[in-house]
Amino acid sequence: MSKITDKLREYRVDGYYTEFDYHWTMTVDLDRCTGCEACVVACQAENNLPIVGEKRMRQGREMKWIRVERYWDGDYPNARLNFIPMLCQQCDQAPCEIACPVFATYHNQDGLNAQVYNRCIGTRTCAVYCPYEVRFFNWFTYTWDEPLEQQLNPDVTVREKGVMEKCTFCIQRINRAKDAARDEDRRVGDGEAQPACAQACPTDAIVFGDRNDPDSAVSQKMQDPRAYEVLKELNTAPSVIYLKNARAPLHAEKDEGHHREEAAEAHAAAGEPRWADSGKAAS
Amino acid sequence: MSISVFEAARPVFTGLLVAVMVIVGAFVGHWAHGAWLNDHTPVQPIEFSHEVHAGENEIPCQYCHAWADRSATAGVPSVETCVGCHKGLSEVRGQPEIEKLFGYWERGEGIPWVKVHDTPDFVHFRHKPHIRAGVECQTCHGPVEEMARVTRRIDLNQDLRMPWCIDCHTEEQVANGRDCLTCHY
Amino acid sequence: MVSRRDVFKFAGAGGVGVGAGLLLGEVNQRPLETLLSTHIPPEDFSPGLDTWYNTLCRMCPAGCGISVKVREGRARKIEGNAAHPVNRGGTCALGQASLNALYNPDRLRSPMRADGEGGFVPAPWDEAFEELVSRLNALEEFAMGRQAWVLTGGALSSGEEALSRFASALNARVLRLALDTTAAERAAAKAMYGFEGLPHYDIANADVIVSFGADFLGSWRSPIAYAKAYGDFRQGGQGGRGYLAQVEPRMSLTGANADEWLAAKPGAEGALALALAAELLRRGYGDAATSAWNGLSGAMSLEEAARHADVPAARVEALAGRLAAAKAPLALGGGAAGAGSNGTQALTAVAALNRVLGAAGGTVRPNLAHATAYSGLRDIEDFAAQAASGDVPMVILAGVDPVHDLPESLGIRKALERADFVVSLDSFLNDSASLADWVLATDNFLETWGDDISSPGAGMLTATLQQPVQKRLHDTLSVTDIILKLATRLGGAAAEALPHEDAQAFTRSEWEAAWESMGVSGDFNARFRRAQQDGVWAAALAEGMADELSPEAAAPQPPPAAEFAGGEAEYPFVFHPYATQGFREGVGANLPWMQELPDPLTSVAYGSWAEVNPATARELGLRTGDLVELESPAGKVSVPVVEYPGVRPDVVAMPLGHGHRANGRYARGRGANAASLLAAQSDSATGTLAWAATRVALRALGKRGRLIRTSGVSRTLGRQILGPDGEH
Amino acid sequence: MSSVLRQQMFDHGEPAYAEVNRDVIKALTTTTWRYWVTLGISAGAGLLFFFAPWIYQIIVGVGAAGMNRNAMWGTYLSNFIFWIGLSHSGTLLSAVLHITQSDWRKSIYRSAEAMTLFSLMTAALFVMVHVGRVWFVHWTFPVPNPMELWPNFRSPLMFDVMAIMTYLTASSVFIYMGSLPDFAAVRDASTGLRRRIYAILCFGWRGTGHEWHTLGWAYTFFAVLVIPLAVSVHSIVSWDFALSTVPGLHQTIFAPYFVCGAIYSGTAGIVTVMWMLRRFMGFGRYIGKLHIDNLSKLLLVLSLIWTYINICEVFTGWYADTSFENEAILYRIKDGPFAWLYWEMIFFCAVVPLLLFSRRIRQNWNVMLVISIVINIGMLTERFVIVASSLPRKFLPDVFGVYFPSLVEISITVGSFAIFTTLFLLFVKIFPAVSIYEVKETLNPLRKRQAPEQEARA
Repeated sequence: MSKITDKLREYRVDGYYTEFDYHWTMTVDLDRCTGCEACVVACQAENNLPIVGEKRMRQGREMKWIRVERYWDGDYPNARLNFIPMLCQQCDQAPCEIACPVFATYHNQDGLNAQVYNRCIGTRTCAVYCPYEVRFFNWFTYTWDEPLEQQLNPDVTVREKGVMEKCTFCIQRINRAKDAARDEDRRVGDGEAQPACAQACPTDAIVFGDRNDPDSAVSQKMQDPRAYEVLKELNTAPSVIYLKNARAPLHAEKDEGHHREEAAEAHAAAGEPRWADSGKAAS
Repeated sequence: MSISVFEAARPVFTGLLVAVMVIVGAFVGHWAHGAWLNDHTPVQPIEFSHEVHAGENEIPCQYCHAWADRSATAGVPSVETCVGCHKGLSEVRGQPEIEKLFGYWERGEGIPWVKVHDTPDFVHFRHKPHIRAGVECQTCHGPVEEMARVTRRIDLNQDLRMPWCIDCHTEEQVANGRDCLTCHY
Repeated sequence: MVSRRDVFKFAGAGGVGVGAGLLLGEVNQRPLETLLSTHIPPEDFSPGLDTWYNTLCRMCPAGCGISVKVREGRARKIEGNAAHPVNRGGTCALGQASLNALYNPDRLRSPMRADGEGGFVPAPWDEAFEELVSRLNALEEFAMGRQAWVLTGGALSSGEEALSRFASALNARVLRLALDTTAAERAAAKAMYGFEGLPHYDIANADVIVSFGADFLGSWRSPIAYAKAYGDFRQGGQGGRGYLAQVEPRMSLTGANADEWLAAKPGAEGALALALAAELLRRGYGDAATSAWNGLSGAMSLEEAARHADVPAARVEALAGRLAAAKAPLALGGGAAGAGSNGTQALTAVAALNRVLGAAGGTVRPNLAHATAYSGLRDIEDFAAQAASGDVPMVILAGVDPVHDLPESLGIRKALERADFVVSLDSFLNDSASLADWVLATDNFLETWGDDISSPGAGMLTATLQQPVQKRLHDTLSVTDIILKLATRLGGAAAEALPHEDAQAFTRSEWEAAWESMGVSGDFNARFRRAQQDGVWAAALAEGMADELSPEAAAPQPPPAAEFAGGEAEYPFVFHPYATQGFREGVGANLPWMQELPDPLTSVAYGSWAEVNPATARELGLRTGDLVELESPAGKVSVPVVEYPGVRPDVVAMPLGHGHRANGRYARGRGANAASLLAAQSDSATGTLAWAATRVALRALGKRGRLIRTSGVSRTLGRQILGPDGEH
Repeated sequence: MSSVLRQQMFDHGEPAYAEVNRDVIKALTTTTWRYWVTLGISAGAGLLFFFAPWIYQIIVGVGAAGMNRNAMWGTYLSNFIFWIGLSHSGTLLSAVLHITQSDWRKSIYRSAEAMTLFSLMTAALFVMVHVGRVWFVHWTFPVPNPMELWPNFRSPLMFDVMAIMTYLTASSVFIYMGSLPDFAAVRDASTGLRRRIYAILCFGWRGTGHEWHTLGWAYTFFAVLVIPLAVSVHSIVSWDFALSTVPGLHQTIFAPYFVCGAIYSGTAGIVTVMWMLRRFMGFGRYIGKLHIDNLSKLLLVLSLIWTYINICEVFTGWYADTSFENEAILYRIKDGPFAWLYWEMIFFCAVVPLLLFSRRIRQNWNVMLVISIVINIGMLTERFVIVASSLPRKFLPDVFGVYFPSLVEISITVGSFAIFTTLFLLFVKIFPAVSIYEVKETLNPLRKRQAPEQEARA
């Protein structure tokens, strides 16, 4: 017995879940974000996301590691649309990590929520547990119409059917930056590792860097009073920090009944399948 | 009316033994396949001898596999690299294998070498950090300079499988060397 | 104990096991892969390492600089060129997706000849050139005054220059086609700033912006340059957070990001702008020039204009107050506001507002690049009429798809059908190319040479060099290559005008000439190589290089009431077509990434839709996804509706760029073409197409349409998603 | 045991000892063509409806099912829970009744335990059907390996694997151990190959006092062991849901809710199976009024508990008054496309069982068959409703969706019943479906010696 406990102790690393080498963090300034979705396509290009096709889109099987969510506020003529890019929040207390029976998803020493495709057996529990719904399942082995496959990024695995995938904060770019830094025997500098979405963002709404470095751009951005975490009440300790849109409240004709009306609208939409014929289309 | 339990259970024991034999046999078969039947020594389009080039002539590995210390892949030399030397080596001209090389050269084609050491697509092995950390090429590829035709020696590197990587990373205490994301992404 | 039979059993079992093991090993064996060596590696070839080339994005006319990641000889990823002054490292979704065009499975792989039965067969280039040369020679000898026509998209580039020279050598007429408001904007700039071209707007340094229909974050002019500036305008710019008010009948991407959206009636934007200008003048604004306008006597009062535009007067009043208090105000005009029958007058009113605000010379600055002059409606009608009378011997389509992109009512389809000989220079068998006799497969822009002068630019003179980043994927040539080869084979005037060998040589000679004319000194080769490395050559505007804004302008005339094609009784809704960033007029339709990208505002993917106000939908008994028929005096289409809270109840909006009849598997048959509804209405001042001046009727078809939306419920339902205090 | 109770236990009067042997063994030895046809149909249906679509799904990917980006779990998981639930009555009930020395269990417990076993196996099949890469499913077992890769012991799914394996092992041992004397009885009553087979199956049981003593001791030991195990298994299954943050699933009441529901559906399943045994296997004599009455009372109690927990569930959600919970409840019971299923489930599982207050209904086998099937339909939909109405609507309204099962899923669901039936049909031909020796324990000792015909002869 003592042998076993000794062995277990050997595996335990103090501070594994609290102190990270690098603590990769992203800030998304919603005041700058215009909802243009350049990040979405940049991600698709960088990470070999499949083209799922019209039929599977209708079945609700789109794959976008980062997406832009849209929320309406108010009604015509005082309507307003809000955008919020949603991607894997790389939570430090990730609900998905406890779920995976085979450790295909776990937390690593860079504060990243890792997803190991070749370990995944596809129970999809992590996706069910994820409150941000940013985990995507390979329902099929997706193929590219020849010669579209020639654009695939050789640094990223093409996933097969039956495995879960999600945003990696462009780990291939982080690894590359770390490689370069190691050659020069130094730490990765601010801005050297940039995920595809942050690189593409035309308004510089997305900023990426190491939170452990107090001088990094993200550390500075996180000090902003507008900073918040989405669904903070779930206590997931996300590594994606949003900066609230600073727009003034909508013109004030907002009455008491407004909220009820909104809810009614949501319920009306509820009865409606999101995908016209998802039931039959699947087979 | 009494029946010996051993007598009665005889078929059970026989059955169990048969099952054990099947399982043991399967392991033996799988091992044997890996050891002898798996093509560790594929026939290459040109009978290129590392023994001659790297062994006798002592050409450094990275003379031809020039990208090993810079890139994820070591790369195979271009036809031009081969021809560059062989143009001046009149003593071996006319040998059939050398003529094959010049055949490729004249047709302007690349040589379709068969991969000997290969990792699956979900493994992102990078040569650069290993070369820079001082790992000898032979550690993974075996004594290539002694091979007339390159072979993958399973006894040496366990068929380039993950336990072998892990062992080395553990021993050498590679920073985050056992993190899955080091190789799998 | 162990019998002989048992021994056999065990041996047999062992054998079976070994067999199974061998089989398992065989199944598990990785297939042998080959590693093809290069023959002679290019200098910059290094396996496993990225090579980056700076070049130019040609997906839209904005002219952003891009860096293309090339691995093992293939372009893999497109990123913004951080050194480029226009986009400063940013890219849009469409630019990223241009790889889909390069590797598109439906791209033409060789020249195609019409087989006379509606199909096309591949043919060698020599045959194509022979046919074209004989046709062109015949044209010279037997045309009897009939002219060939060249249809092009138009851009400030050397490729366009080659095309123009070629056309003039052939004495052909050139049509530059686009659904655009450039003409109106140029006219307005001429009238108010005394300046030829499109001014540069300094959004980053403005503090209050009022935009009349200009979707500068979506599709207007140079969205990435403006988005970069917008980021600074919002946060981290001068003097805190800027205020943006958007005046348009349908909330565009810019409207969605605005602090305030004023749902003005279509066609009333100009009157509103002018009323604001008058109000500000009344409040004592304006300089010497505008004080001569006598307070804009013809303008409506603010209240009247608000009523006319159907927006709350109090909010317009407040907006005037904001503008009056602003340090660096800016008014923008464009989009549908400039595409009505009174478009030019409306944009002139907006420019007048800038004058009154003192923005001219401040946030509105001159710009060296002269924008393309697009052809007016009269020219297009001319073309159609000549074709109808059988007087068009030859049409060259240089990378444009007017049959899809422009209104059906202009008669371009008929004209192409009637023309004697049509050749299309394109990468895809698009709607226009499928009417051609020959389709010459062209390079993707990542495979060839070229350049672009950014217009409206980034406040400085910016020329972007385009270079091939990889070998040609198929047996193709660039448009410029084709023109040059034709010129050489034709001889005569054409060969004289275009003696260059290929696109690279032509681009070099153009740059050499341009630098010489500008007096840029130094070694040309070194400088050109430098431009090739940087992807861009940019220079601050030197004194005297650009026309200054004129200090004076005549008082603007109040815009006339907007006229629409179709009676209000018969066609109760104003039709509002708009270009999205992803599709523009149709360029994004054959890119799978664009088809799969949900529309930023409605989250619709794969197909098009019509936007109606929820109240209107309720009135008509429509729900999102119901199929409706839209009918205008020019045509009809059926599309599913989307209830969109950001559109006026009397307006139906629809995105352009969908509904291709050809153009590859991703585009064909998806959605409906909004352009086919547009009537041939023209801008009263410039004579260009007024593409936002059509009325439509809307009829429910009682069926559900094929509508794919990626969003479920677009309300936060009180959840704290957008920030700690709920929605605000 | 009182004679009144004994009267109720046996429908046509008490059998003699020899009769018990004869009746039970006859069910094993005489096989009609009807049996073979039924077996053929059910096995064929299992292949056609379960394995064929499953193989198709393995080839194309789990996309063959109707699940999508939001609803990552669907009928496979709800069916898994249903079958696990169905397994909960047999062994548990048998063990509880054994410990409390309720004699009426003795004629029904073996079939009930068999039901446990087979529904567990069916449930395990659903795990395999559910996962994306079934060929790697062995990674969930803690097998030592040179890569030092272990399963994640924090994962509720890992708990599941452990719990199910333990429960399966314990249940198999329990049923097998209890069958040893009966296997010996069959051995003794048969000849030839059958005799050899049962000689093996009974481990050479000779019926010595020592053997009986050991069996009794071991049986009780296992009975005590199995009870907490059974309770823990469905608690653990409920944690698959409850440990998530999904509104509508993240409930502390889920463990008792699932255990109660499991026993409920299991008991209903026992009633169905008992009816079948009476009707088709001729065990009517051994499974009588007392059994159906007791089982019905149990059902009634469980239905009331189940109803109470359902009310609690909705109440706590409503009391929390967060947008998440409110929307989840409203979607489940009012707005969602499966709201009608919710009310169907309430009607079937909470309203219909109220009929059981009537003794006449309780003791009417045919009516009870209908009610038990109705309850199980209700419980099947309960699991479906929980999964299908919670997952598509979690936290971010923008990604709200809808889930509908595909043809493949429906077919596999249907096929699973065929597989269960097939297994059970095989069981009744291998195991004595009614415990011979334990039924004898309940008989009047005075009738011990003779079978009726012997009596008549005497």
